[in-house]
Amino acid sequence: MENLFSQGLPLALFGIGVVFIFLCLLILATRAMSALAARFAPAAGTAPAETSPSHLPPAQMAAIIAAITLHRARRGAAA
Amino acid sequence: MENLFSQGLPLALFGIGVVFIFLCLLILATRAMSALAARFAPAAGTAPAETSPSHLPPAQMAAIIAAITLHRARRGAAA
Amino acid sequence: MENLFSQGLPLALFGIGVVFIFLCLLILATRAMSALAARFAPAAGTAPAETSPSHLPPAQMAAIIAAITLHRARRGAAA
Amino acid sequence: MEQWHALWQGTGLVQFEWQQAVMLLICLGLLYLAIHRKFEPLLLLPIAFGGLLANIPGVEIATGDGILRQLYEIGLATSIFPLLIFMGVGALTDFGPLLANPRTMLLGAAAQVGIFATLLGALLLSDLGLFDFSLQQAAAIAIIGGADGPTSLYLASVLAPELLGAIAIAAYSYMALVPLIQPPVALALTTAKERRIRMSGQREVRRIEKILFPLLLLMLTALLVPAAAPLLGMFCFGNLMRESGVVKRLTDTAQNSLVNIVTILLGLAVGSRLAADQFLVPATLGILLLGLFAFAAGTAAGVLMAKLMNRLSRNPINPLIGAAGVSAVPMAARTVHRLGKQADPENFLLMHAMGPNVAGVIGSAIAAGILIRLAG
Amino acid sequence: MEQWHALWQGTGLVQFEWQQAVMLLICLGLLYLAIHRKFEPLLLLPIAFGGLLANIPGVEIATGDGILRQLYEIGLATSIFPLLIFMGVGALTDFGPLLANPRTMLLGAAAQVGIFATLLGALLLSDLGLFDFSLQQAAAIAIIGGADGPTSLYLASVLAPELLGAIAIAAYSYMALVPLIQPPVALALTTAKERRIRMSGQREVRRIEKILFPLLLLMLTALLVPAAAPLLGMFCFGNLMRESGVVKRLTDTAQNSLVNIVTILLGLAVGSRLAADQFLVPATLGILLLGLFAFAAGTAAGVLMAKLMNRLSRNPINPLIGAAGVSAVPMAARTVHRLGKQADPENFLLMHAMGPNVAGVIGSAIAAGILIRLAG
Amino acid sequence: MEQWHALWQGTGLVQFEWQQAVMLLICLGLLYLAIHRKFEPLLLLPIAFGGLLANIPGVEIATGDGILRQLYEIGLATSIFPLLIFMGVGALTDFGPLLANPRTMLLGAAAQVGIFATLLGALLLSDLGLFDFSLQQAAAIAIIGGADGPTSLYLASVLAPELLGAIAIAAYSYMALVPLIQPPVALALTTAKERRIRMSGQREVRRIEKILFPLLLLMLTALLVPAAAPLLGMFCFGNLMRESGVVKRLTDTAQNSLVNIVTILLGLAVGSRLAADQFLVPATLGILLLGLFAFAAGTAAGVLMAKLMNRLSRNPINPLIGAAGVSAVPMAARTVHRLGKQADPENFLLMHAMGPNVAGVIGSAIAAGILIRLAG
Ligand code: NA
Ligand code: NA
Ligand code: NA
Repeated sequence: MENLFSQGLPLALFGIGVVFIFLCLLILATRAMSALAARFAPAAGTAPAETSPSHLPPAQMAAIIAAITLHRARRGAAA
Repeated sequence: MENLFSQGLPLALFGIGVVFIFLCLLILATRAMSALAARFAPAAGTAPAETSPSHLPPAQMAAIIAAITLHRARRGAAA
Repeated sequence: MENLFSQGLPLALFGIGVVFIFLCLLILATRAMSALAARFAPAAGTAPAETSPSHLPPAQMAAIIAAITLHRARRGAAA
Repeated sequence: MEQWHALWQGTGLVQFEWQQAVMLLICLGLLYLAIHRKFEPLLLLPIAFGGLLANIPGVEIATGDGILRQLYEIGLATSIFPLLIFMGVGALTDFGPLLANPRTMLLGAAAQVGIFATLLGALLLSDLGLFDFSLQQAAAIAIIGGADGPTSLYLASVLAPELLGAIAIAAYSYMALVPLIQPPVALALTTAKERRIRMSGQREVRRIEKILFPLLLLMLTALLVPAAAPLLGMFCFGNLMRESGVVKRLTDTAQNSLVNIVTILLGLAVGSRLAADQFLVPATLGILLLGLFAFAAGTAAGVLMAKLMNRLSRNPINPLIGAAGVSAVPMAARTVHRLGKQADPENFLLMHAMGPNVAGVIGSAIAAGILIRLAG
Repeated sequence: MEQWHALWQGTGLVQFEWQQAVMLLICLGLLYLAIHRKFEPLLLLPIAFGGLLANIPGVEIATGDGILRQLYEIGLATSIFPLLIFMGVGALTDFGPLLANPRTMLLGAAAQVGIFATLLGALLLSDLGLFDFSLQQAAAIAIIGGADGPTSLYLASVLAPELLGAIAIAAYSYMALVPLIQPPVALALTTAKERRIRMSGQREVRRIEKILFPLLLLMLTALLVPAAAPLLGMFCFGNLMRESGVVKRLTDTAQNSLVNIVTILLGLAVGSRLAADQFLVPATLGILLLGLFAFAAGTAAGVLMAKLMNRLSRNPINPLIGAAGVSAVPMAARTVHRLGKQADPENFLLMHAMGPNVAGVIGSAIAAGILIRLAG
Repeated sequence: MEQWHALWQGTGLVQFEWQQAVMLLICLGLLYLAIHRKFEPLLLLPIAFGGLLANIPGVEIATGDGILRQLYEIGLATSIFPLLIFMGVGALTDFGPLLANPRTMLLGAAAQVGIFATLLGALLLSDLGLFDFSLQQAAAIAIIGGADGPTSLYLASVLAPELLGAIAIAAYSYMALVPLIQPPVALALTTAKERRIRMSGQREVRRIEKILFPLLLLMLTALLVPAAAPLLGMFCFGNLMRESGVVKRLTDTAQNSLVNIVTILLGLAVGSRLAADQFLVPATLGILLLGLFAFAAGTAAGVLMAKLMNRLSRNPINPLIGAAGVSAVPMAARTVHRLGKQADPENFLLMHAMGPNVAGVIGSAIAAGILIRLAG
């Protein structure tokens, strides 16, 4: 029986069609969103790289190092 | 029918009463505990801030930094 | 009735016997594996200590410190 | 063409009902508050996003075998998630300020008046026919006045799971609004002179006191209000891990990865209760009104108790710190600190407000136990 | 002596069947690829080790009350594990390159041709009598062409759990093989001149765009393909946590401990489906063949779409980046980058390829939703 | 007044029975040992705290729908928690010292004599009518001699869940007491001259050996004692993740957040078995006695085997390291090291003791498999 392929063909065409429609609409929506963002949030600046996957962000790192240095300096003064 | 409020009134008075009784007893118990602690563990000192939520406690941090410094010093000496 | 102990005795002897047989075979298999490894992977070198349980391996640590130092140096130059 | 019709029928475009559209807007509004206004984002962001997912028609997410429904059944219907969060809160709590000044526990007790006043308020609204809250529901709503997220979720999951969504929204929103809700109440009930009262430095607390306190608290709970023992037990467990100092790797996990994982899953599970048919009901309006009343009443009771204590004691306390008794850790303590600084720029109330603040956590957990016992 | 006999009967020596021995060898081979060749080791190592455990005779591990079976029931039969992984992937995804150049989404759409071509291929093989795939099974196999692990596992768990083992092996193996599979296809369909096309720098993207995009994507999904909402919903949730910047501790957990824990458990659960009686079937061979075809077809469609876009637009794009539309993040983008450098050492395509790369993730999730809706 | 009566009836004051009070004291004692004496605090602290919660009357915590009961059902009744912990232990284990000197595995085998001697001891006590242990129970008690927490919990959960609380307390307490239990036994069986035997440095072990060893161990287990495959399989999986070096983020999670989360939940779940009606039974006394005997017997057997090996080999080993064969990683190895230093301040046995130490983990897992097979 050959009806699986013939059953699937419209499904496949339909499927890829919906994928294209979806992503085309997403392109339009994204462009509209970006345009609105540029108009209403002009000073917002670019996204900072603040979601680094590292456990210790550099700022926190620097703070810790500063704290240790201070701690040592105090110890040194006391010694 | 108004019996929900009249049903709830003693419950509410009772409830706030128990909360007060509980916390008053907790005050007394805490004071007794602190007094006993002061008598029987006089030299124990204050609680060190050793449960910091940071991933790397300063001590470990200092150890790591010291290790790296040492490692570099050795490398430098070898180079 | 004393049949629990007499029921268990052969079980115990058997059990410790299997443990010994298993670990003796494991010794032989391990030696064979090590010999094969020495023959077929001579240049592989020793296992690096790369699975340290620390959150920040020294290398990454060093990299972060270097990055901060650089960042500060740049800032200093800009100031 | 058949597929096009089937898919068209499957789209949200066809299936959306206006209630779901309203809920999507509400959830987007909550996301705005969480992200832009930083309203308790750790919980409100997952809850609101869960709410978005729960209102998408044509697919099982918060119903049937959907993931949010499963998370709800796994963690909320069983009360496991709120209790694990409470353990994490315990591991993050420092009882030092409370141990240095135990009498401030009275402020944590007084602020729970908000809970019981709200209970009566809810019952009154039912008697008046404005709403139709049962005693269980009224109790679950009242606990919003405890200003403590996990306690509210726990009690709601036990007494009134059908109201869980609205109660969670009210509890976390009003906690975020503490800097707006508390000042007018606290200012109205205090004079400028009272607000300028300075409090002396706190004594240092021994490690052994910090270790024994959670055990003492658990034992007292076991003796007097065992119904509060699941909540306070998990809380004390987290705190003992922290203060014992011998299980640092467990403490670190309880404070970080464990509590974060559970927060994500809990938030989504709570969000599943924001489906339109459950949330867009008159009761939600009542819950929001009563929750606001509860926060205000608790704040007032805390401040008035502080003033009463000043009448009876020679060692004066700044009545503002009574407002911190509602919990809302650490937002209420910070609000108190800010009000104190407005009255006198050199007045530092933060540490003094932390005592009643954590006492409020204990007080509302005890209140939850009582409500379970008597209304459950 | 009785014990010796009982234990002897209990040993693997007696109970092993040749199929199990073959599976052990296959799993050891997969471990070799994962460890020595670094074939997607994060998934293939746990899957292959789970496969070893699943083929040990004489003990319940992947069956009955065994731990792998329980993990399967907890996390795969419920679809919870793939969805949580997808949340983590969302938290690790940067939509910046896509937002800078939205039209590259078309490449992410085109590459999904591989999915639907494979669907037809699987049905054709069934019609020819070579294999016996149902429509559901063909759909689950076809999604391998999406080149996205969690999406494949999710669809397989919904439509054809009996094929889950083979589909997972094919999906992750071919993702690892992307540097071998894609170049011949991409080179055959492009001229050297095309491959030398340079693309200009990307504009910087605002934070607000990155925050709004996951919400936009979710809303469009809810309107048009709600069946894809569980997948894309969790993905957008992870991404919104990341981009909102207000829940860093949750983002960190979603990117690290949560996704790692689920990866370990998911890998073992998938491994439970490598038991000989499920894996050593003719269907597996068909799945491996069709999976390879799917990757090649998707690559070809992406490249051809890029060439078509160049015909219709004045602003040319390097057709190689069409190959990145299959997903396989970030392997496909890196492969594209490498091919670009071979044609012109100063051509940097990596960032430009990341746009279609993440668009491919969206495209295959949408395709999965359609397949669930129409074949489910 | 009615409420006062209801609450009064609900208080622990009324409901406490003396057995529960005794259990609370025992659990407080265990907390003292865990916190002040640092007796295996990672497990004993959660277990003892769980025990406190389990003995609070008037509320469901370890019974009904209580959280400890649910954790027990989720993780212990299913054996999932001990197996996940064992995976984490595998990820933390370095087989290097064992691979450098494989013959020390014999010491890890010999020390398991303690397990089987204890099995006979338990059966003898039953025959004498002093206790009433079934064969299953005797086997679960005997494994305490394996000095390995997860193995003991796993076997108890499979063979005798009703004894799980007492077995866990005995296993972890005696592991903590290894520095007190082992020295008298080891000193009695060795001469000062033997204890001064120095052992030469170990050869360096190749990475490939460390990668292949867990696979070898698993294959041998599958062939000979498949009943041990769940335990050793998870252990080898953790170790392979570690040694492969290609899944560092998974290894890190398995060593840290995953094992810590499971430890917390497992500890509470075990604590649920310390309810007075289960723990205050004669069997507990027998378990504590037999557990002590098991540790002593295992230590003796390990030391004697080392002496026997010295008779048969030219390359002498310090017989103290035989004591490390009981496992109790790394406590036993450290104890051996300390005894060696007492005999000769320049004798460094730590690394040499790690070989039998980890071999003891393998040995007791094999013994557990045999006991499941023959007594299960
Ligand atoms: Na409160
Ligand atoms: Na894709
Ligand atoms: Na052992």
